[in-house]
Amino acid sequence: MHLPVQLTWLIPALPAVAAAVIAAVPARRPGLGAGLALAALAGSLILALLALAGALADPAARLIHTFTWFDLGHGAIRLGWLLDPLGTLLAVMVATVGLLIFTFSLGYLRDDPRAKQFFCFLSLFAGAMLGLLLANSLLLLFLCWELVGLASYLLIGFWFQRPAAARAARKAFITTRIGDLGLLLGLVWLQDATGTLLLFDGGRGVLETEALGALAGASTVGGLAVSTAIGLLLFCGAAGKSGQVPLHVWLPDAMEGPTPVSALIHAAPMVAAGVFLVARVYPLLAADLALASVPVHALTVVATVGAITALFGAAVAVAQDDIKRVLAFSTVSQLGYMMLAAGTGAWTAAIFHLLTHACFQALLFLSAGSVIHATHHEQDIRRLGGLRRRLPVTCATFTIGMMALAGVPFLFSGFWSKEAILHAAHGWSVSALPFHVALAAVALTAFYMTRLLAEVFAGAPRGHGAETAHESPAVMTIPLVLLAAASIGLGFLGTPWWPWLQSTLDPAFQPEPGGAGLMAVSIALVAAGILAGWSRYGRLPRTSPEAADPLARIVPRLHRALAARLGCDELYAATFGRLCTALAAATTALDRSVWDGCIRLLAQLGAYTGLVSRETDEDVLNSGFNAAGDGLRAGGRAYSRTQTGDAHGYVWMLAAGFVLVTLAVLLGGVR
Amino acid sequence: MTALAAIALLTLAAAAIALALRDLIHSALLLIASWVGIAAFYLWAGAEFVAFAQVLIYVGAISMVVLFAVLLTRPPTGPATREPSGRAVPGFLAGGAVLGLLAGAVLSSPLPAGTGAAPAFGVRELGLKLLGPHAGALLATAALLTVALLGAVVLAAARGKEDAS
Amino acid sequence: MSPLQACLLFSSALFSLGLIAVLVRSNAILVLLGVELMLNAANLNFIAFWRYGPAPAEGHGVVFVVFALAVAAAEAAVGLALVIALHRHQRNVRLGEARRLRG
Amino acid sequence: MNPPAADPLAAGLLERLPLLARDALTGALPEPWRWWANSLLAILAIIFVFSSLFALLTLTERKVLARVQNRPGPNRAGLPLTRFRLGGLGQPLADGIKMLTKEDIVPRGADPVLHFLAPVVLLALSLLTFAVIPYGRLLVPVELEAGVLYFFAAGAATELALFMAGWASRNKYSLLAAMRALAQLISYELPLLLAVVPVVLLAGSLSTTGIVAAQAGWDLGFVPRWFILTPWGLASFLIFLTAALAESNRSPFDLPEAESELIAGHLTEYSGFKYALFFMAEYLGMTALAGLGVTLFLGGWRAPLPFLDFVPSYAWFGLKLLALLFVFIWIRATFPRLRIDQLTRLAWKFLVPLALLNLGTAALWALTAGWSPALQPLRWLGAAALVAGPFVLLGRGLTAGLRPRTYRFA
Repeated sequence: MHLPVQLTWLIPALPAVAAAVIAAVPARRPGLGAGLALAALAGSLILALLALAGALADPAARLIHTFTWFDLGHGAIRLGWLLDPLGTLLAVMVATVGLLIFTFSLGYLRDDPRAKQFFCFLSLFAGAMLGLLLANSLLLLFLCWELVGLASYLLIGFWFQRPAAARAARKAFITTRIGDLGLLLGLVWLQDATGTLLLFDGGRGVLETEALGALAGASTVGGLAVSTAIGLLLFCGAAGKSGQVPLHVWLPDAMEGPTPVSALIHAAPMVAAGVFLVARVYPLLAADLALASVPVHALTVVATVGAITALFGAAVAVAQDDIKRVLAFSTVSQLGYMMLAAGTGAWTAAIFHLLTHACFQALLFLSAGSVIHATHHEQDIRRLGGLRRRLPVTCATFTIGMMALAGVPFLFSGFWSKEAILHAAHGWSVSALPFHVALAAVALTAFYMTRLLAEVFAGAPRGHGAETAHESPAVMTIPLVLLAAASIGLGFLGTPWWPWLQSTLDPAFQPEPGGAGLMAVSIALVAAGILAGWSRYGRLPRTSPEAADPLARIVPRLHRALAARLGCDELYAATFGRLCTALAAATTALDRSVWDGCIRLLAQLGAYTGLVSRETDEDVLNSGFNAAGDGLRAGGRAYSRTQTGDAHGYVWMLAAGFVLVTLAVLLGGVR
Repeated sequence: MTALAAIALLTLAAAAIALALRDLIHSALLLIASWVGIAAFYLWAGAEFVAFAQVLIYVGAISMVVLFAVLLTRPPTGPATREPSGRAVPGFLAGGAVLGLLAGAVLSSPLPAGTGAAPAFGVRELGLKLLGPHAGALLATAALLTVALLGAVVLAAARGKEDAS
Repeated sequence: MSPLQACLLFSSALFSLGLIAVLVRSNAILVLLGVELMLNAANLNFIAFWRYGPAPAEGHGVVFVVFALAVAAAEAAVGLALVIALHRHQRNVRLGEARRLRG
Repeated sequence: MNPPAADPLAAGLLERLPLLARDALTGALPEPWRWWANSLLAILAIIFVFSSLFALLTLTERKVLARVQNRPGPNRAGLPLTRFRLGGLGQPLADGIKMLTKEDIVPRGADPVLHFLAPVVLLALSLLTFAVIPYGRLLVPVELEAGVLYFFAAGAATELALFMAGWASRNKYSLLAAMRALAQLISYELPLLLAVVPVVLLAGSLSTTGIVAAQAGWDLGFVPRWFILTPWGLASFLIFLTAALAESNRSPFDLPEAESELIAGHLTEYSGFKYALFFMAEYLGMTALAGLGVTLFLGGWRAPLPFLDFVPSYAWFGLKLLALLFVFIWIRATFPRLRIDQLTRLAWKFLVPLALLNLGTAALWALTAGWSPALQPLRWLGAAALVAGPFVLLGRGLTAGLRPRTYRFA
């Protein structure tokens, strides 16, 4: 049984409608809202599974359904749905992980009075995300993209009474908007260049040969191919959403939201949107590969940005003390990996890593959430410790997640997807640098994850929260266990010996031989990272919250720089922020002096005119009116004297009038 | 004609005496008698429904309201003060002038000469007229009556500060 | 003298009586009754013209009188309520003393 | 009398008997005189018949009340100057002689003219109402197109007589009673009229004979088509009965002459023959209202079953009238008197809304007259629900919050 493509709209519509309904249900019945959200998302999951089955039945065939949104002067704006393995696979992933996160939220937000709104926002987020994945039109995709941004803004700022949360929400919104500006410009240019925004339209879509050839053939400023320019603009949006380096600053701050939101945003759905966009428009990005004379290829930029992000995230994560912040930077790092993979041509590897990363990162975040929930919102790893006995289930699942993220060989999914990416980077013809950067990041990842695990679970409790911790309820641990299982199992979908996923996503995929040596290198690096981490943090657990970090003792200056996240925020504040302030000041000055002066001059003129007019009025015109008014008043006073208030008098007047009128009629000869 | 003369004479006499009497109750009762006379005139003219309606409304309803008003507004002590007679002569003069004018007009005007036969306009025809061409006016009258009823209640029931008794 | 003229004279006399009452009497109730009498005189005219008019089958006069009766009832109710209100304000119902509306 | 349009010869001999008797008396007179004589005869007949009925009614009332109160009642006076007592049948005669021979007292401060006029006007108006009631198939004193309106116009004027009586007596109890009577009569005039309007609506006529004609015929071959046998008709009849009790100052609505509160109300300063006239007018008014009720709701002079048609119609009318009068007496013997606030509340909060709703029900009934026989049960059920529902709801509202009164200091 397959989902007819005409009914694709149901998948995003179910959660979206649920969001609307939840907004309307009374706030004192949060259970109702949560149940609605869960039911709607479960329905979406079932439909997405059906759609996936339909897409997998013939991976090469793209099921599309387009419809007219509205008619415009020169033609109709058409939107559409697309069912292909890429979109449906991710839709299943989003729905599954989302369902688990929803379930987890049931326990996490049980006591929150605004839980209803939370589930409303979650449903809106899920609906928008699903729509984004299944759209066959860049315009529809953009609409959903912005809805996702709105929902993430609402979710990050869910605890808006905390100034930090409100600030983080604003930051996330504005930072991603910068990327979205590029995306929007790219869309406009694309529409202008090709006349359509449909991805696939029976040969006329923007991702099909005809349009791609035209785009790659034309050139624009600086010798760039049009396709390169548009691709880079689109990549701006992807970078903003996926937290690539210049625009990554919002991602760690988004930790201020409730932990399920962190999981939702960082692990699976939202940040995946950027990678998904790159994968989706990969043909466009890759259109200029055949051109030799262009200054830069779009994919080279993508790969470079990805490599920088991967290393940056891993390095900064080493020195963070907030459990969620460590995980956030690990997300940044992993997203860098994915971009690197896409940039080096292995977008299937990127999606593979996206899937596995979604599972283990969600697992890590939710486990962290479980820890935070159990320790009464203690997030500082220096105050945690010794939780392995108090939270056995969480400890086990967190360890599995950590191993998957670190790339512990063979059993864990992260290993295989990371291997695929390294393989692709190794084989990239343009430069070997990204490959080496990625290898360094692998070691760093193993190191900081070992540190995190040791700090949180090993040793003795170092704070009140950790001392009184107790395991979370089943509604929270069951999703953890399920995610842990997925973190292990998903990796076997894309091993070098059986690359099912890759060949499903890309029918032209050909596995490259000779990965064994590379695999050995990466295993060695992982082992080194873990050993280093264990020797520094696990062997001699921290004893008090105030004790200095071992790394800080060795390389204090580097540690300080890393802890300050290499000063990105400060840099932005010093540059862009200062620039904006200066611009605003300049504008104000302009306003005050120049424009105000003009307006004051005009006002003076007006006042003079008014003065002259008043003089004319009072001396010339008014005298006549005054005379008339005096006359009226006198007349009125005279007439009011006849109003004696005596009813009889009135009747007398009536009678007299009657007699007069009758006489007039009789004598006047009105016959 | 004799019947008409008798009716007119009785009615006018009742009205004239009513307006001359000092006792308000007697005046009111005599006026009611003159209303009955008018009803008799209607009956004589063949307007049966209007005649009974006149009795029902004037004798049955308005007279009650008048009598109530008289009883409620009686001066607290002693007989009614004398009418100021200064207005009497001009009043009668004016009334006479109006009567003269009207009579002159009636007698000098060319009046339509009807058949004189009793018109075939019974209750059924009246009902059809009322609910047919005049349905709007009927509704308006109903609204007017309702408003008047409410207004009368409000006016008569309003209790000001000065009403201490 | 035709019957119509007789009827009209009758109504004229009634009207004049009502007018005299309104002009001469100072008691508000009697003034009101005088007005009622004038109204009745008008009704009388309607019936007379209906009876001896050109189209008695149309029944305009009767219909008019029916409406006039309803309006008269309303008028009497409101008028007498006013009289009672007047009595409450000045302890008597002499019209000549009700001069608060003096301009 | 003016014979109705029906062919007198078609009726039986018994049916035509009154007309034959009249013609035997006046047949010899020339035409214009004969009309006058016939009218006079009818007036005399009405006065005679209903005066006798009044006399008998007073006796019946006393006897019935006595029976209800488990005592014999008047049983002494019989045929005068003989030993035949006839179960007290002579009591009315004795009463009449007593009344006529009593001194006629007029209080010093009273208004003598009005004091005299009040009972006369009252009796005259009461007698006037009898003119339009069809007593039999051929016995209609005056056929008026607006007969029902005439009845109420004449009835409305009785209030005036009551007021005159109360005012002219120059007695505070009398005046208070007159005011009470006016309030009561005006209050109950409305439900009385509103109860009649549905009948007029369904019969399509304001004339009493027309209304009786509208109740002709039989349902299922034997059920008479009287208006009381329809849901709205029953409701109308009950409202009419209640309002009629109040209009005729009968117990339980006899506040204007409540002996325990107002001595005897407007009758306080009356004695002798004037008192007798009041008494008579009251009973005549009650009888007239009962006659109107018979005409409007109980099919008038019509026989209750088809095969009983051979009995003269005026006999049926008389039987129904007596039955209704008996109900009046029965009610007087059963119910205690209402307080003035209960009285007005009953009228304005219960009877008037109910009558208005009933008017709507009747309108629906008229609109659904064309329904097929299969739908008739539905029509009946719907109308019954429309009648019973408001009755229950309004009744509940009327009695809400009312408990038996407890007198702390009594």
